[in-house]
Amino acid sequence: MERIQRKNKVRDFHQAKWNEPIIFELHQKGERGVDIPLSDQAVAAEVGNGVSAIPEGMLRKEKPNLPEIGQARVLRHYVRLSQETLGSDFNVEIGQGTCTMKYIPKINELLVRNPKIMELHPLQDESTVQGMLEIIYNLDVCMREISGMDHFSFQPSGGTQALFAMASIARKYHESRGEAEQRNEIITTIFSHPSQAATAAVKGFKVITLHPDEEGFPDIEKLKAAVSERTAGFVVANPEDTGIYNPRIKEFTDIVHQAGGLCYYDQANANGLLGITRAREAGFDMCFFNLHKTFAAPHMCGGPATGALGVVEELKEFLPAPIVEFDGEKYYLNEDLPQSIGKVRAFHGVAQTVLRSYAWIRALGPDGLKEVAQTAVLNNNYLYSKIQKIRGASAPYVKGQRLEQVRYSWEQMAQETGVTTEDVQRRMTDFGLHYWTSHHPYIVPQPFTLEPTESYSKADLDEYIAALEQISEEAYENPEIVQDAPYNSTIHKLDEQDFLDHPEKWCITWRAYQKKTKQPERI
Amino acid sequence: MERIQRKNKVRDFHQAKWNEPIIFELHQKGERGVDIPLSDQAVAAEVGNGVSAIPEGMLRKEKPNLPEIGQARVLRHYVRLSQETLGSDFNVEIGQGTCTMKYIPKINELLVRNPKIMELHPLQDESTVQGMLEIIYNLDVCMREISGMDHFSFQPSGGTQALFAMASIARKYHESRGEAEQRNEIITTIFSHPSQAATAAVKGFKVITLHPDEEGFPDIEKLKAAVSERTAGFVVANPEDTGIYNPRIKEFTDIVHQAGGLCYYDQANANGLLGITRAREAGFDMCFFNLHKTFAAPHMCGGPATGALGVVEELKEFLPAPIVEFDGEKYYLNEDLPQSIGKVRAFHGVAQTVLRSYAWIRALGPDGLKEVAQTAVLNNNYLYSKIQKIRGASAPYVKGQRLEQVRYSWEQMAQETGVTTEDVQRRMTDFGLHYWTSHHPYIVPQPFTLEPTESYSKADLDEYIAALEQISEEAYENPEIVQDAPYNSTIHKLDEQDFLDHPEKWCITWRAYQKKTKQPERI
Amino acid sequence: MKNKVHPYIPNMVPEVKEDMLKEIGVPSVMELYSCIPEELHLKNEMNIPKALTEYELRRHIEGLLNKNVSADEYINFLGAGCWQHFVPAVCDEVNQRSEFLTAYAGEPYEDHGRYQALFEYQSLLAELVDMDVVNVPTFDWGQAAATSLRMAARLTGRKKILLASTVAPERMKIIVNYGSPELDFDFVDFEKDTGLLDMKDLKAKISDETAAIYFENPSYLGFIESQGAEISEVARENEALLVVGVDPISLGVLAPPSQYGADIVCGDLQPLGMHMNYSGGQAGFIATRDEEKFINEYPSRLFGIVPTVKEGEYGFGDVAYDRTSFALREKGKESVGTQTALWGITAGVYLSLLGPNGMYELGQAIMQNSQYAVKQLNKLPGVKGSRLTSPFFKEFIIDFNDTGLSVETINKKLLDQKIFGGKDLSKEFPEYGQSALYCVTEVHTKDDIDHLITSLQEIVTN
Amino acid sequence: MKNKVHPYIPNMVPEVKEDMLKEIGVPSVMELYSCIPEELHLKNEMNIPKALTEYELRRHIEGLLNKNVSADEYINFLGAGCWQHFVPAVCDEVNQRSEFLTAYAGEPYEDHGRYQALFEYQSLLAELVDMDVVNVPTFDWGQAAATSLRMAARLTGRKKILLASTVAPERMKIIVNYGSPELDFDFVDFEKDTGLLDMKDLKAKISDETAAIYFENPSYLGFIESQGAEISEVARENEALLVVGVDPISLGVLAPPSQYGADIVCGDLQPLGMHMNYSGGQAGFIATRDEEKFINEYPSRLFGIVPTVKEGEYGFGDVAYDRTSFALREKGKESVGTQTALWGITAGVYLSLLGPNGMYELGQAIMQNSQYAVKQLNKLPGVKGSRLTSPFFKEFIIDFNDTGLSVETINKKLLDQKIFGGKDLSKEFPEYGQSALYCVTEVHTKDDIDHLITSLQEIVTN
Ligand SMILES: Cc1ncc(COP(=O)(O)O)c(C=O)c1O
Ligand SMILES: Cc1ncc(COP(=O)(O)O)c(C=O)c1O
Repeated sequence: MERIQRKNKVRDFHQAKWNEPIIFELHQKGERGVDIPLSDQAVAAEVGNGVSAIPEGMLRKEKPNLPEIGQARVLRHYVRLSQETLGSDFNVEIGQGTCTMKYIPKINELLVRNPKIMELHPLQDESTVQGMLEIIYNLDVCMREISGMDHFSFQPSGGTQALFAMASIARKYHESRGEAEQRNEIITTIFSHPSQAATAAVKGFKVITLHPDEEGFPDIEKLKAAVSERTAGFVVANPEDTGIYNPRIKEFTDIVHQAGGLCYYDQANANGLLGITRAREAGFDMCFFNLHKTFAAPHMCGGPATGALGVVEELKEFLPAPIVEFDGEKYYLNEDLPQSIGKVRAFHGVAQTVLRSYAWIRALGPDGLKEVAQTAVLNNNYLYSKIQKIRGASAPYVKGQRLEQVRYSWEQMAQETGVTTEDVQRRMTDFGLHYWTSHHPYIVPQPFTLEPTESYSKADLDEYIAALEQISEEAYENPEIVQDAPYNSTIHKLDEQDFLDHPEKWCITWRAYQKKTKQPERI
Repeated sequence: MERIQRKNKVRDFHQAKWNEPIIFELHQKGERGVDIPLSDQAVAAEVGNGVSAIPEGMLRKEKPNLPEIGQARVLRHYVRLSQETLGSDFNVEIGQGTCTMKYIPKINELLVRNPKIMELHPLQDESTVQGMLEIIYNLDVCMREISGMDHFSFQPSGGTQALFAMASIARKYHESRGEAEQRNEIITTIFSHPSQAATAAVKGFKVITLHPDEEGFPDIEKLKAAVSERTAGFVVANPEDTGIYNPRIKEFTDIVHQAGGLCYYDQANANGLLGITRAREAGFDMCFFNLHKTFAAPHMCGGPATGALGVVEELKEFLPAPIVEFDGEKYYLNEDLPQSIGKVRAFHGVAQTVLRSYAWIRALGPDGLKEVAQTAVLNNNYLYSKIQKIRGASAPYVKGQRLEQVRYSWEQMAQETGVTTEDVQRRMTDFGLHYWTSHHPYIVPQPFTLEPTESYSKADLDEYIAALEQISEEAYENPEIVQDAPYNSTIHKLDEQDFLDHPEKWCITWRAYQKKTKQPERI
Repeated sequence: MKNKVHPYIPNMVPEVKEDMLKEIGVPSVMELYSCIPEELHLKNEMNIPKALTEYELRRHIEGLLNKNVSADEYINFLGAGCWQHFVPAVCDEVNQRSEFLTAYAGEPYEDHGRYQALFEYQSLLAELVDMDVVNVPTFDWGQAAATSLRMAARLTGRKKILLASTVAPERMKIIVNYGSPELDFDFVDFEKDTGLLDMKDLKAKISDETAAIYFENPSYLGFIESQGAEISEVARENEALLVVGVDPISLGVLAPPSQYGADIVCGDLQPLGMHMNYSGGQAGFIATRDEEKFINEYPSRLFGIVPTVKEGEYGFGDVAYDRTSFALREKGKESVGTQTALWGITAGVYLSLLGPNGMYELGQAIMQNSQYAVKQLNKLPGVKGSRLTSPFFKEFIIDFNDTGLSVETINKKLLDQKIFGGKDLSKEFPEYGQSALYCVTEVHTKDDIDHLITSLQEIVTN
Repeated sequence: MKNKVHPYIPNMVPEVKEDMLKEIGVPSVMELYSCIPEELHLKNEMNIPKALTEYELRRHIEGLLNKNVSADEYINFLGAGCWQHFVPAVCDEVNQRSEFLTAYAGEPYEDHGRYQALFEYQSLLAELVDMDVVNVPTFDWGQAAATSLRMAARLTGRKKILLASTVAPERMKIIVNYGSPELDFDFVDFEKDTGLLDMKDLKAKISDETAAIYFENPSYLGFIESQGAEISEVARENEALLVVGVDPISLGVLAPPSQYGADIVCGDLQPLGMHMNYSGGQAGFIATRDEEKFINEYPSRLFGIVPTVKEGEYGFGDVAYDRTSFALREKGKESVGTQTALWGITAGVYLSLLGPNGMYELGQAIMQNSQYAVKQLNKLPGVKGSRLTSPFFKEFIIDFNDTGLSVETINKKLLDQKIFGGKDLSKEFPEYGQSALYCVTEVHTKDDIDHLITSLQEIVTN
């Protein structure tokens, strides 16, 4: 036997490609995917056909134009589509900086499939959900330790909703002090997540966006200039998207407080900070954590999720109700929050996520959480060091000082070769890797943001780096390779033209596509 | 928007390709995949380190040379390998004739993941497993109806083991009549599964194999010539691998009975017969069904599985013990089978399979089971009709008369183009389809056996046919395309040389490979 | 065992750390934190229990969960915004596939499957609601309704919203919170005996400042609002938009709001294949006509189909991305982020499985079962099976006033019979006194309902 | 509803059937059955209950399962061939992946992943047992032992097998059934107080007709057979082969039999990541040296690594396929068919997760816990915590003779305490009277053991 030589630096990869039709094309009249439980014959005998009770005009005349497909074919379609989706279980998912893609422990998935959570109704008597309430309460207690806040609500079902809830609290808070009209500005920074600005605007605030100084730090002078008696609040991530930690953060929050504003902290991604530093000491009144980021709940193609919202004692009564409390004997739902903003989401939020994050914290313990942070920062700085050595790549702003992520730039490579960050993005998929550019606006030109988290080994990081190196080489030697990518992905380069931006061309549903391409609409 | 033209007759497919290293190559000293629960400190305080109790010479000196890998990486490795495996959930799995690949209902998988079966110990007190015993008993009762037999054992964990159990019963039966020495021959047919012959031989029988007549029917004259006072039994499938049903089967079993032999029926695959015709009426004393074939238990890469073994009343006492019985109040394990062959497998066999098949039967009911059979036969005959029209393909033997599968031949194509059935096999994977040649020996030259079962729609069958047509065209136009295939599979054509058949070259484990390629053995 | 490498953190291996620190050029990891001022460093260890191994964790969490009683152990008649329906096993199989479970925001290339599945979801739900555009799911019905109303306000340039007073109180809170301070809400009365919108009051309150009218159908109180066309007429006369919230599982038998004039339809996907999950199954949808002005007001992602450079390939991408807050921050339409995509995929699987006939049969079975329950309830002394006289879909108000018992008492006693009684309405709708909102669906067998009846019989006659 | 199309049978659609019949050229499906003689056609409908919908099925089956009490609800001390161990969630995730679940006998191309996973399983187990060849798994330990002994007989050309009398009685039945009539079995005595093989008896019984000696380590009765090297010596002197059965989970701490002279090692994979499944978790393995003569006697499939035509690709295929019954029918080595491949893959995942240190710690935790249990048991009046004086691994015989109670009585009372007591040995090993085989592993917490002790205390003192 001769040894099989494996010399590839990058992975010899091809993604599953099934070229599946659209589900409507699988229609065969008469097939059935599942039988539903019909009423007992005795029931039908009592009440007749049931639908005859529907008032005039409210009966659906034609059945919905859904496809009819046997069960096996439906399943086959969707499992094939699943293989065409690069879940983080499958790849070295460090190319989605700010999203804190980490290992999703399988034990947690097993736990949330327990019918004793899956089949709970949110209005069940408290006596029948003591276990669930205890889990929620326990997570609250852990979160308090991690943040220094005094109370948590798990109702917000994502970071954006948590930001919205915090903006709502800010408004309500100022309302309670009779300053609602006057305090109508929220200050944020350009390297903070777009939802900070967007949710403030939804809540009717004027948004003031601070740009960084030359080194990439939030500019304290600009903050000073921005605050006033109109300041309702200040919201910021720290580190911001750049990965740069603002060491003067306490001064920032002091300035805002002096101006009468509230400070709320976007800790969606707190992965580099667990056990290291907390919202409270930095002077924040509120913060939130994305359980689907830092706390290892899966991203699920984009939710359901949880933005765990913590506040200091003084703001407790503003939280969306109910919150879970413990009276020494039993856990209960406290609806009695006199200044509550009301609700942001139905009932209690996403209980599965709460369970998963609680399980994750218990699997790590206090030491483990700190190791998470430290290793995330170690991994990030290793990558940072390596990537700056790649031809055409750079990391703008101050040297060093990066915690858990870095915003990089291909500006030089783009200028020298014409290969853009979007080209690199497509090419990366040829190696089985995901790569995200960055949030808009592209203040850093040709940006990409990497965040390796604690979940990836050095070998994993090296594989990712090798792919970037190879692409840089290709860009300098034969840019078309990169520009025409991908080749090994499920599909080839989109032929976008204006199909996505022109009202006569976009097709957001199959029926719209059928109409616009002049096909019969009913299957 | 212009309509996207999809003209491919065959699927534009590529299988997932991850090019994963061997698991040992992922070793990083110090990493851990999982922490196991250590003993309580109080326990350790009581008993010390535990392993010091191991007697001299029995302590392992060096830890096993297993790799050390973090949990995420282990998972990633195996889920990637899973995507490189074409499970029947993913394809039109009709190319594995005789294996009865059918839809595996997801509800059944959900049911077997219930801890109330997963976490049962086989020796639990009967009072604590009444539900499990009832399921086993209920399946027994259904099987009796389907076969006409009187008792079933679910201990055999595969068709081969059921065949072995039946050979064991045949021996024990003749032993009980003092004829064990004399009756030492088992008669089978060449188109029956190899395990029929093989298990008879394991049980010490001489095997007599009948070849078919010109039309492909088992030859009754040959049977008459074969039976004698040495005949212990006759085992056969009907239909055999060819899909041809032997209409004179009752005459066959009569002949064997007259000679004093037992008749046992290989109904591994009874898919075309459910509710149509039964073992009892055809004169058999025993039969078995592969629950993992006809009764929709998944194949699991090749087991665990169940060969459900049924016997007529007179043979009950020979069954492997225990069997489940019902005393009108409770279910119990009957160990009292005085002539029992003993055991073929630990405890009670594979309980999950029993549950799955019971659930499947209950999901279909008597009408549904009959529809299964009829549709399987319809699908097969449709395929049969279509395939005979493909250039170079044929279906040897009598016209028509095929039930659930057909053995076809590419003899003509091979002669005319040099493209063999193995070439076709590899090429089929390029279209996301699996294709099996056939059991050895290749009595039908260049064989392939297709069995479409009831699970596949006409559209599915047409897709499979189109792929065969395309390959036939390629073979006639450009045979290398077929011969050098695959191209879209996870890997390319094996470079077998004699790597698999030469003792100095074969490597059955990584450590053997390391040795034979002169690498360090310990990681 | 401070230094044992954790299974989730491979690079805790000291030698590897060493190597990496060398590459970085710092002596220790804590050095990398030097940017954080000393006074902000947490001095104490967090007061969180020590790490558990996987097995210990499993026992711990299962021990907690075992303190719960689930709706498949007891018979559950709670609905009120979260409903127990049959979930086909294929739905769970698909949404538990680890590819879908762990994917996030990949591109049209490596996440082609996710894009296609969500495009198909949009397309399937579009058929159910009979509209041409559906968004990638949002948080839940309440938030979807709020966004629909904000869209209406932007579309009309008006700020006043008329809400039916029968809108679910919980959703009302979400709507008001999401709507304020931008929108002004006013509430339209309803007829106490039917639940139907008070058309007189509506006409009195609507004006040329009204952006939209919003009601729900089937309503929170279960009845079917039969005046859809008239309400729509009133809206049209005032150039206001009609926004209707709907339980999509009713649409196999009930007319979709688009067919009686709704401009925007919203609702919750939870019934379409999601387990209740103590409210973790909620997901909102919004549907409109395929008109540029509507599309431009969606805050959500909208996936569209496009060709690729290779003939025969379907590709997908974001339609009109530049309207979103991802593109424009506070200048985008409202906000977007992680929402409930996996439930959208699941709802697509559900609709693919049920098809037109399944949806019809399901609607029928629900109506038969719930009508049967009411009929039996009416036989109980002092119990009015349905307080409202209008036809209902799966929910209805049981009026216990004449039994002299409070809903609270009744529910406590039902619990002893392993029944979760309906939601106590006495706080939310005091006009109905001691009444409760019950939900009966296809999951209830005749035996289940009969058990409720017998138990109530016992309770009200003792 | 005879004609409703079943979700599992797409081609029940009448129009499709019609079309297909036309292609075939017959008027009806039953025509295709004309080859079956009329008298063999089943005349009556099968007496099987009518079809259930998925939801009804789920309630039916779950209703049945709810009559069971599982070993994670009670505390379980049963072992005796099926053992409760910690199963990492990743094992379940991998073996529930629908690709692995539904694959069967594909080729090295489309099933590359299956081949690689099984090759890796072989390789990982090879390290654990310290041998160079391991097969694709067979049915279970008993059958693997039987095959190992048949291999030994073919290798030596002899027919006599010497079995330790402590071999598990259940396995003995399998071995004897699989072995007869080809092999002759004889049984070697054991020392009653230690369980160890009676070397004198062994020497008396062995001869130049002996093909193999077989014993198990740790034995069925739990003790560690410490005379491995001596037994091996005796085998060698008589040119017989030594076959040893082993519980692989012990091999993190116990020496693998190859290291004390075993020629063939076999055992059960169930402890390595398989749930008990009422005995559905069993899977057998066989391991040998990499010698042609051994390989040629395996009936099982053996996957080997090979290059492909593309540089850098690993490929896999069947080694020496021509020895199998697939290739040669009755002339092949014994028989092969569907066995337990998925459990092989799972065991590979398990070993990859635990690694060398996990396997060591696991062995240690088991030994500590079981020693602790024995120590506490010894304190109970009339109870001998371990009847045997030899060291044991995870199982041990509790001797209740002096309590005056039967094991049956004790176990019934333990059941009231939510404990599954150990296996009653009074029938299988009457020499030990009222004794029971208990199993303690890493799944037992100190509390679990203490609960056993307290409960037994109660039982034996009342
Ligand atoms: C820093 C930061 N803030 C806010 C968000 C928004 O969170 P979500 O996507 O859950 O709405 C994210 C995630 O993208 C984030 O990284
Ligand atoms: C007709 C027939 N008999 C026997 C067998 C053997 O069954 P198993 O693979 O379960 O051992 C099979 C399956 O391959 C078969 O199709």
